[in-house]
Amino acid sequence: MNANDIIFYLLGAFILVNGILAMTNRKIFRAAIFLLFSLIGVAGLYFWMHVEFVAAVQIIVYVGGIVVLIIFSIFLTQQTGQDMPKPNKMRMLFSALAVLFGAGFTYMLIRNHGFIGDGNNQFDVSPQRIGEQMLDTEQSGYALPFEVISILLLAAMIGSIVIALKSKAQEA
Amino acid sequence: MEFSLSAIANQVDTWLHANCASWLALTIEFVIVGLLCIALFAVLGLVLIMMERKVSAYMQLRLGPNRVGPKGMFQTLADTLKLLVKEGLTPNGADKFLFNLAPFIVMIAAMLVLAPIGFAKDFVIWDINIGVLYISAISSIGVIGILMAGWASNNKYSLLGAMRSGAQIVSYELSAGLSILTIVIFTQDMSMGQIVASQADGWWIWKGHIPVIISFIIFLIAVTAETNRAPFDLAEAESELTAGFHTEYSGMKFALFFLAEYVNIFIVCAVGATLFLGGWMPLHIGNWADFNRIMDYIPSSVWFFGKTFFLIFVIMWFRWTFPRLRIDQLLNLEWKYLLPISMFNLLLATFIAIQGWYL
Amino acid sequence: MDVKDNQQHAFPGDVHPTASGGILVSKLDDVINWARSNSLWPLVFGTSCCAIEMMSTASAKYDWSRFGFEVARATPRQADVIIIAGTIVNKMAPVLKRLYDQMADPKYVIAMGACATSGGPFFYNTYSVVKGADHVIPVDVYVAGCPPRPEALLHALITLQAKIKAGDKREKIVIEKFVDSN
Amino acid sequence: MFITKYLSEVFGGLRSLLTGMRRTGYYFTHHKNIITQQYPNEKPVLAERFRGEVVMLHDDNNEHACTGCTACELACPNATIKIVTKFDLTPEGKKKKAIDKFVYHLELCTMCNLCVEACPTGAITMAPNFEHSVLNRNELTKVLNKPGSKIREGVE
Repeated sequence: MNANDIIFYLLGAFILVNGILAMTNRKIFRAAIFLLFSLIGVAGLYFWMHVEFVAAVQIIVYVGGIVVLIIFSIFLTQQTGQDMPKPNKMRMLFSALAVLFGAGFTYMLIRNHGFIGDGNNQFDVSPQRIGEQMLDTEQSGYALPFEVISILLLAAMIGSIVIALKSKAQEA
Repeated sequence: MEFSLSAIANQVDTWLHANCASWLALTIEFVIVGLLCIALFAVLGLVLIMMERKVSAYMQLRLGPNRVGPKGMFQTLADTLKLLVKEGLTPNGADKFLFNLAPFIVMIAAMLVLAPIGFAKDFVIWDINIGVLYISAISSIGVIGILMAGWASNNKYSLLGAMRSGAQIVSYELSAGLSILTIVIFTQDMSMGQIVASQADGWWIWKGHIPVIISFIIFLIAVTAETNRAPFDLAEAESELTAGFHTEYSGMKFALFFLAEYVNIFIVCAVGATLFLGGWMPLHIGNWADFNRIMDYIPSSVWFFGKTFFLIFVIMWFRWTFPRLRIDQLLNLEWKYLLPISMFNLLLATFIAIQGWYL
Repeated sequence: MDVKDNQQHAFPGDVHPTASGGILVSKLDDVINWARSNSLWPLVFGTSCCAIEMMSTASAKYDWSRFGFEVARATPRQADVIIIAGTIVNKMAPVLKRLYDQMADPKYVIAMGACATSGGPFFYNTYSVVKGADHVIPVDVYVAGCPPRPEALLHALITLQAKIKAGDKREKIVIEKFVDSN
Repeated sequence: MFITKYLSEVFGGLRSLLTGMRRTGYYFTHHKNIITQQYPNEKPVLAERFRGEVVMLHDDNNEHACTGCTACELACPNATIKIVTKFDLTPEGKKKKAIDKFVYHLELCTMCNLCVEACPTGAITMAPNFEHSVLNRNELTKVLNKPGSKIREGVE
């Protein structure tokens, strides 16, 4: 086991411990913070894999965007300082079953296929290359998914505007 | 012999690799870099706070600190010592874990941003190939620290200040990012080293025409807002919110926030100097060979710190000239003025870059 | 207990030099006292007319920033000295006490003007005024005047600096003077 | 039109900001405008009528002009002055009223000058002294007549 492996296992442990803490913590704000650490750990994993662009995007989108959004919604709702109620037994049972099934399927997939490493972990991740591939319409291009995602986001924005308008119309 | 930071760094590196194992040398280098960062932060805290107090004094026809030590030079040292030995309170109703964690999050975020900044020629901690994106990514972690501090204090002023601060930073990050993108379009690279290298024949502020000048102004305004400084210091407006998110902090924990504010100013000004004013590149004018040679003789670190401190001075000039904005004025400025202008500016810059109308 | 007898005993918080290794501690104490005395951040607290004089002390002509006092903090957590600039009425007294309690140690108090030192013009025939802020919180320096000039406030701050540099405790001064006058 | 209004707002705003910055920049570079008086080194120039504290005038023979008539005590709105009298024996053997202690509570005084105006003999006056900071409040209670002082001959 060399230093590289040690770093990987440390990062993995960091992500998992923070994820478990985020799930089990009864204080909702603390849960959000542990989720944040878990996401930062994932970004660290990307850095470890030398895909800096994805790592930075992970931090911008998840840490700078989504977690801030979660924290803001926690702030704006009431009783943020109080402990969450304990979930009931049946729900816990079924969640545990769902988790077990998920873990089992993943394990089956990994066991059947394994990890295929090509021994060459240097990819070309220069931003220029990423940009070209993102707007490429050829075989390996991502123009179509890119556009589909933008349409989804546009629909979400229009939806939110419609929701905002509706309440105003009711007031009038 | 010419003074060069990179030569010293290389000497240390070769000496370490000659005398120890490779992994040990790497570890020692990590420790040295960390210690240098901390030392830089400490020095920056002392120098910038003193500078701010003197600048504010002279702009208000005052003298400023001049009694502690020669010309008042030890004033900030006394402040730091006092804050070190002052009682650090944790309020009873606070979330103690997050309350004590928050200042460190803010500090660590500020420290991480330091990595891709080139302090002198070939003197950079980690010239990552997405430097600019990395900086805007890491600087968004600092917001979490502020939100954490505001919430964990169990104080309504802290919470309001943190929310204001968070909203402000998140919204001004848009126009700061768009103005940084202008430079990325011109250089076609996101690495800070490449951006500096592209300015060897002239800084972007000179050869980038109108779009770069507009984006430079927008960048300055946006980073002033992002660092929560006056005239955008609504997050800690004394008359409304006591001290915003750090209302409940005292002693060393408050000093960390105070330090982080100044370190953040340094960082954004260093980024601005790198992107728009050529980083450590000396000033060259066209064909004046003699002039250029004299400029080359000045060490690159002096150029970098000179430009950075010039931008810091400009931001301090803003602070001691303009009154504080209201929250609606703040949001109007961002969403009605800075964002549309920087979007059109980006289009203009793209057009110019496609046409190749720059040197 | 006799007052003179009392003086022989150590007060709570007093550190007496020991036979061995006392020098280092006292030198460190000197440095800390130097830092504390040169970095007195006042709390933004003004209840009446003396506050106007306090503000003009901060202004360009008098400029208390020369001594490093200009970092006026709005939150008591970060302030070192509370300048009671104005009348303390009975309704304000609990607030003042609370602000003082919220301040982090070490904390100092300056009573500025007649009202804060003794009630001043409201000493007799007034039901609503606290007769001196030292009925509520311990005061380090008293400044007379109604209101004192900005220079008088500066003099008070310099007096407080001298007191901190000397390492004097509030109780020690009171006892010494009491012994002297008897 | 909307766009011209928008642009004129932007440029007007920028111009007004630059005007402000030019003013502060001027002050920053022109240090001769600094108006700070360095108090402990430079004593302030006080007005002639400045009222800092009440003092009793004593001449070279340690004599004052206070008869102990308590006019000042009665005139004081704050009860700042308390005159303690005693009876001296004159050379003729008569008892004569004189002051024992002229107690002056500086911490109560608002420097209103009414006592000085009420004094029929001009024994007290206002001194231009403002450095009244003390560490102990008792020090502000003063006895104005110097120890051993007597009333001047001929003052009634």
